[in-house]
Amino acid sequence: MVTSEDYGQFETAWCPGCGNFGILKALKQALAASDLAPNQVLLVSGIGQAAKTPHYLRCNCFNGLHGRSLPAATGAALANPELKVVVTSGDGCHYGEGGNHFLAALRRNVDLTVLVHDNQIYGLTKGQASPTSLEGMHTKAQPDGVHSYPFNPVAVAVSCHAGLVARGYAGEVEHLAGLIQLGLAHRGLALIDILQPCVSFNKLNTYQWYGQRVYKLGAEHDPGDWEAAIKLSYEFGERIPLGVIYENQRLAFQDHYSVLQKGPLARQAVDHGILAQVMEGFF
Amino acid sequence: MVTSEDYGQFETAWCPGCGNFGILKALKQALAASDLAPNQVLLVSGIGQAAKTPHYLRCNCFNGLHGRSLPAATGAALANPELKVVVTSGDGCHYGEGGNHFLAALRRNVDLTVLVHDNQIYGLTKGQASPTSLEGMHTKAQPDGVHSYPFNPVAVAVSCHAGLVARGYAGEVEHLAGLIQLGLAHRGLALIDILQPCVSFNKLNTYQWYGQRVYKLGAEHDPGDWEAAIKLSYEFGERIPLGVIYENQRLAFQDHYSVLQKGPLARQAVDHGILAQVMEGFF
Amino acid sequence: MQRESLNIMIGGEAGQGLVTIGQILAKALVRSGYWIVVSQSYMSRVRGGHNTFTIRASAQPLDGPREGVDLLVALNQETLDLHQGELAPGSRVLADRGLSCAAAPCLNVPYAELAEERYLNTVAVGVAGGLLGLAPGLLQELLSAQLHKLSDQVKAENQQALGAALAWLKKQPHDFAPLPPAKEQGRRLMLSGNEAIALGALAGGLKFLAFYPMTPSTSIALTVIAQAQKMGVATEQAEDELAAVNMALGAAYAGAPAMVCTSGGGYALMTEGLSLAGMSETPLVIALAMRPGPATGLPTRSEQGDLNFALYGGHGEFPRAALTPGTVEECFAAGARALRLAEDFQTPVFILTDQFLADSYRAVQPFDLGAIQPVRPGGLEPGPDYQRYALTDSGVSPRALPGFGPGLVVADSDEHGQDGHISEDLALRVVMQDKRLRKHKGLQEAVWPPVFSGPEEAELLLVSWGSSRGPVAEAARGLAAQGRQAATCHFGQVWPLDPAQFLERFQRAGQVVVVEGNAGGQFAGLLRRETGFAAHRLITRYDGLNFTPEYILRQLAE
Amino acid sequence: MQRESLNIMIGGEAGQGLVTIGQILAKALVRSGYWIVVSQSYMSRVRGGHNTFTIRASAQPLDGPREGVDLLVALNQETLDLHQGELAPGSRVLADRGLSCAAAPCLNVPYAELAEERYLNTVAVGVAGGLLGLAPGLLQELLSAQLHKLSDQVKAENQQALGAALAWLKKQPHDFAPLPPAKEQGRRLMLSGNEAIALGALAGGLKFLAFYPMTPSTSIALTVIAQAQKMGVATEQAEDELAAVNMALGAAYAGAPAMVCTSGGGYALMTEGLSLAGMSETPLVIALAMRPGPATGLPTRSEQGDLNFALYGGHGEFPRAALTPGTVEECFAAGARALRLAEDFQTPVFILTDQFLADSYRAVQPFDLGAIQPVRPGGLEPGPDYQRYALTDSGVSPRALPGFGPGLVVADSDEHGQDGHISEDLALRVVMQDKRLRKHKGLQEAVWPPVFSGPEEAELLLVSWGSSRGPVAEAARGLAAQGRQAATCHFGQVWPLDPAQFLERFQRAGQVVVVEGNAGGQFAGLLRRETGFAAHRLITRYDGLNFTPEYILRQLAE
Ligand SMILES: Cc1ncc(C[n+]2csc(CCOP(=O)(O)OP(=O)(O)O)c2C)c(N)n1
Ligand SMILES: Cc1ncc(C[n+]2csc(CCOP(=O)(O)OP(=O)(O)O)c2C)c(N)n1
Ligand code: SF4
Ligand code: SF4
Ligand SMILES: [Mg+2]
Ligand SMILES: [Mg+2]
Repeated sequence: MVTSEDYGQFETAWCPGCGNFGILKALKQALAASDLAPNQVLLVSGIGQAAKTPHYLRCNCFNGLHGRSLPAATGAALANPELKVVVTSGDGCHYGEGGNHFLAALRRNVDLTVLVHDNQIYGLTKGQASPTSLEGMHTKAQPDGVHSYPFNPVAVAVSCHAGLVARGYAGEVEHLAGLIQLGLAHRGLALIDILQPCVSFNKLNTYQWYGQRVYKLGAEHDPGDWEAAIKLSYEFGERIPLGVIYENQRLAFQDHYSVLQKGPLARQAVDHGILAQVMEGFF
Repeated sequence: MVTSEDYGQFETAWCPGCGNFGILKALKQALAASDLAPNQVLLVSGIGQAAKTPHYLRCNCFNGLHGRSLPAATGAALANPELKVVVTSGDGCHYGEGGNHFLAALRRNVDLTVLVHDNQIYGLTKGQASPTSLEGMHTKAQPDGVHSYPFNPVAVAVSCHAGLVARGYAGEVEHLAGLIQLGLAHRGLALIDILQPCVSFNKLNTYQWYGQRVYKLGAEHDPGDWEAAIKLSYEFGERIPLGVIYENQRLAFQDHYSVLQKGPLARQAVDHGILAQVMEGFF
Repeated sequence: MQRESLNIMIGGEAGQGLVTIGQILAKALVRSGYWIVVSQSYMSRVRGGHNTFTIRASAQPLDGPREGVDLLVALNQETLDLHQGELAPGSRVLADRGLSCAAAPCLNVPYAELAEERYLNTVAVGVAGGLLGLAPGLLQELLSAQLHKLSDQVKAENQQALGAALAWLKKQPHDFAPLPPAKEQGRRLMLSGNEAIALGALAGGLKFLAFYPMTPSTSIALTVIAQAQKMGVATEQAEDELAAVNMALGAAYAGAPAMVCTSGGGYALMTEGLSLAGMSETPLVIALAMRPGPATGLPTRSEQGDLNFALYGGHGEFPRAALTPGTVEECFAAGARALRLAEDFQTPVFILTDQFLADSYRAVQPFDLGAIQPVRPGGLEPGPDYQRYALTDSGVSPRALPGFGPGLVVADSDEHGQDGHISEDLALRVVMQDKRLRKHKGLQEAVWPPVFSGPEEAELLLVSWGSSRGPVAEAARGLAAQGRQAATCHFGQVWPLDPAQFLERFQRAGQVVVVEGNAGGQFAGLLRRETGFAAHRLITRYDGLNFTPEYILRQLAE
Repeated sequence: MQRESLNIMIGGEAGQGLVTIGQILAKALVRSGYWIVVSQSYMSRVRGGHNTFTIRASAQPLDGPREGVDLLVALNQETLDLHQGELAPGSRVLADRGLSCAAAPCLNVPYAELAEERYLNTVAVGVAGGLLGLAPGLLQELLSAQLHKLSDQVKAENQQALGAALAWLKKQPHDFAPLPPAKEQGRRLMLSGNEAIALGALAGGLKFLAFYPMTPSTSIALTVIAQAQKMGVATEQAEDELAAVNMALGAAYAGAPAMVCTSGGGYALMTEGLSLAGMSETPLVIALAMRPGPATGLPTRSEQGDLNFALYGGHGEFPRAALTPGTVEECFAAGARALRLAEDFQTPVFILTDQFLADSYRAVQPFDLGAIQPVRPGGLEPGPDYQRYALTDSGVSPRALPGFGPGLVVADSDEHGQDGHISEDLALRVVMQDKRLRKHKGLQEAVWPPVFSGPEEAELLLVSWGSSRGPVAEAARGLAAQGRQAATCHFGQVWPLDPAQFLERFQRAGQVVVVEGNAGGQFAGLLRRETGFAAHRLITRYDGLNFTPEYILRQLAE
């Protein structure tokens, strides 16, 4: 039995009170509850406060570039189907710099668990607007307020028929751990957009702000109902639903690759005999 | 009165029968019908067959990089609010390489008319799948068929509250010209996704295929009704609606900039007196 | 009159199928024992315009293309208009009845009489093949192979067209001098440079390829993809080049030897990932097929203009290697070698090629696959105390794969300690940067030495890298024929450089001339930077075409 | 004891407000007539860790920072532990009551008694300012300016805290030797390198800025943004760096002098756009603030590791210029100059800086704005026959703006004719490439010459570029004090190079030592490549910190 403690306890570089602590805790709990040992898990991240997460638990880690965690994770998942690949990065990473990869990963439905620490701000670079920042929010880089319509990751994910789409909240650790566990169990891309207060820079979307708005979805919502999910995905205002918004059973991207049926590519010897046959076509 | 002829007639490098011819014709008609003279218009494009369009009519032209037409167009529009900026590129350009810019431009609602020559294939590079290629389509690069869920530009645009979202068809030139004209008249981002047969590489989505499916939206659809638009945006199968799917009156991105009220930036002299005042803050 | 070599040019519009004609003729020549060098020239469009497929053939081994045309297969009048100036003495033109050519005897083929219009290509193969003295049975066989997916009726009609063409030719009086018969050569492959890179990489252990289409690199990917299932390779067309390179890094980290292929603008987008390969010490092969820039430039033409960018691309400092094959055989070797170097030194390795070599078919002896040891990453199980970036004398840390043992494999883009975890310890920074940079020495020791040929004490030393190898070799032969003491030196790898392998000989040569396909003399600049040696002269080309011996000789004569 | 200069270090955790303390003290010093050089050291985090803000101050002009600490304002014990080894003779420590320091006399400030905890910074300003002999009225004034947005009550409480601190200090026996009084200097600005680049660009006619946040470049953007409305500049935070550079190109094409600012990884993403600037001949200024790579590296530290990448980034070949300011004044000049060069030569121009200079505040004489002629693009109306890429001797085509006249302005990423339309004419390609490359000569003629100082016939010539200017100047002064014939040569522009401006003097020098903040000796390599001159020695630094004169002297002594 794996426990949360197997994932260790590390000093972080986060601000006291940051929502990332709740996410880290939930992640460890979910991994343990899924009975995944640290060496079976690969955490892939980009750059940002959220993206430091893999340094704060015991696991395999590929901490890559800002915005590029999804392609790196996709590559790793295609190289070794036995790894449980979890992606953990910020809203800037996933929806800003990495927006194109986000779209592509949803459409591919790669079997990945994708955690987006969505603090609606660029934390590490000290407080510029992110794609999910609400219109009108003021920052030093947006002194006249944000002019863009906020990105709705949940809606876009549902519209691209991603495997599982959920929203969690860093202030609801147990509930979030449950969502992550569902994500880990789902075969296909599981997006978990996590509302994450940034106590240093986001003075608008605070614990209080989120706390007043979030509610947990109950059994009345059927995540298998795509139309209902689409509708629900636009609810982000006075009330914000938490839970699994959408789930389907589309084939995971990896399952299209026959080579992956044979396990990790590194274990499959190169067959020069077959190559010699291939060469025959060029004589 | 501007006429279509003012936009000239040029030899193209397109294949005979290509859907691009219809789009080019419709574009010229729409520009003329909008009474825009060539020197008032700036066409911005990326790279691809579609992106060659600006070379085939008389107008100002910034033919930039594959996938990067929207940022270039945004920059030009922010530099000179008197230019009518039209973007014309392929599905690969806009939804593939340029996917992140597509999302951002929608959210900004830049006052641009964006024509996507959507042939559901990479034409210029000889027939690889594009983001809008249907699942299962076979190409040399996808010999086992496309595995990704097709990108739905109309749905994503509606979900991002882009200013005007329409679908046209290269086989319906008059109708398309009308849509482009509406796009030119709309203040805000007007996306016109144009079904465009590629006779050389897309043997699936042919004139016949589109012809059997398209129908024109009538007055029963209210483009102001966002919920209806969202629903309609998912109709892409046995039947494919043509026409304006969604329109709103969100402020165009440019209208947030007070400096643009004074006209082109190039006409505004740099005021060293004001700069001297600014410098006072650093003493 | 018998010729030492023969230039056959097929010209016409895109979409007329001239590449098919060219490939069948080229393969027939190879099967008949000839050596070939193909040069393809095409425009950035799918239909129309003007393209050519030129085969230089000889009964003797060839190094490169030559100028001039001996047999012009003109599919339209434009081809005649554009190329009649290139026709050599004794040349012949093959063209449809309506077309005319003043410069050389023209065989006007009654295409419409010999077959239906859609079999025009087959008729052209028949007439040209017949003129070249190729065995009818061989042409039939290659035609069937070409058509293997089509219906029996189409096959039969094609063979009929071929027969009609051959029969028609027999009745035409012509005194076209074909090549002398070739010696029996045993079975040889016909491969383009890009196909060879792809096959070489497969031989070397490639397991993952990500790419975004870009001429002239795409055929590397398509060659791998066509064999991916059989060879157990996972491939993916990425959403952009940023994704391609990061997918490759993720795959390589997880144990799949990985390659990306691209061209200039796509490579530009990969440079951030390149730097990550350097920092995370992840093996990565980048096949960079060059075309003229800047920006979109001339997307279907050739240039060697991205050498500097390959050597200095990516922010920060990290070791790398750059292979610059000059022949199709070297392309194959480079494919395998690049994977080996990337794995052994855990750093990015380039294969630099260009449109000319990428698309140039050649006759190639079968490869000795037994001599290639495919890369197998991660022999090591990560033990409980595994440290991804353990310090070593060579700078190379033992590599283990995540999930293959009890330990953890931590790779990081930030500066980090031996355990891979982020660190802001500035003394450690120096230790880790020194560790990474130490790998340069190993790469330098493993470098493919430059290949000299010709006299030791040369009056003139022509230096090439990449695809200019062949033209330079042919030019040197021409100079030798004029009685000059000309030698050549080819760099099949331009980075790292080991001056001990060449500098002394450069210093002894009367005149050192660097021949490279760019305007700036980028390799000459590199030589000077690294050795202080300033080439006496530079021959450059940047009009989108490959070098020819004639071009080099003309420049030298100026 | 009176000192020539004084090093004041404020140390503590991120979030403790040490930058505020530092800025107030620095400005007070400047207002009091002192010269300052600030060095900021901070970690890649928002709270916690260990940061410092160090002010070197002197009554004489200063060129750079120095090592050692004379007054350590320690906001926590860690600061004491980490920096007590740097304390110079006669130094003093300011720390809270509970904290202890063995290495130097410690003034234990009873922070809790003097004010509420949230006013700790103000108390620190008071005590440190008092020790430095700064006028209480001046401190009060600067404190009010700092607090101008806050409530009256907070202002009053802050002033109270300041008063309490000053009063407390008066009662403390201490013999800290402050600086000698400074001469009256007239009004001077206090500016960091990045602020100066931004203001210089505004003076030079900047009208458009796009960026994506990236340390240490972000403050350039924030400085412009803060003044954008007033100065009539359109700015946008782009979705990524690809967008930022392409937005800038679109804006520049349409007539707005444009700049992007970024750091290594972001610049990597801009290299494709850079190449487009070259091909489309669109003016573009790239302010590249360097930090240690590869990859994410040390995001908040300093390095000069991206010189090669700036010079060779982008596919294909095209002209460019690279300014490398070494002082805050040069940063301002470079901001304006870069826009001018970009516009005059219609090609990309770099401003290379690094974290040290970016964040280094200095006292600066007011600029003569009248001497700067802001760029005004497109004086020309496009006439009916306007050709965007008309051939000229200089390679520069008259530039007109779209929409400003009856003619059309066609810019293209493909190879093109004079009219801007795509072309595959290969002879034209050479004509157009030669046209573009001709601009190099004009850029070379316009180059900022390197600045020599010290004896003509030097035993030792220390060469710097960018931020190493100051430390090198100070090191040379140190050598001169030892009686050595040491001269310096600073390159405020590293590309193009005009060897006539320096080579002969380099050849005459006894020993030429290049001092640069990278491991590879990138500028030394460039020198050799371009002139054949091999520097005798290289002093490098790549631990994330800036050079100091002491570091240089230690290396020289080795
Ligand atoms: C290519 C590139 N551009 C910019 C940066 C600088 N950068 C680092 S983190 C970050 C934003 C982080 O925001 P987010 O992803 O939301 O993470 P958070 O810090 O809020 O958790 C940026 C812009 C970078 N590292 N790489
Ligand atoms: C960065 C970059 N990558 C790849 C290419 C090669 N390329 C040119 S056009 C094209 C695809 C074109 O597809 P699409 O945008 O759909 O246009 P179409 O030709 O179908 O009209 C690609 C991949 C390029 N020019 N630049
Ligand atoms: S800046 Fe915000 S996101 Fe970053 S650690 Fe602090 S509270 Fe968390
Ligand atoms: S390849 Fe397709 S898209 Fe391109 S010109 Fe031909 S038909 Fe049109
Ligand atoms: Mg964030
Ligand atoms: Mg397309």
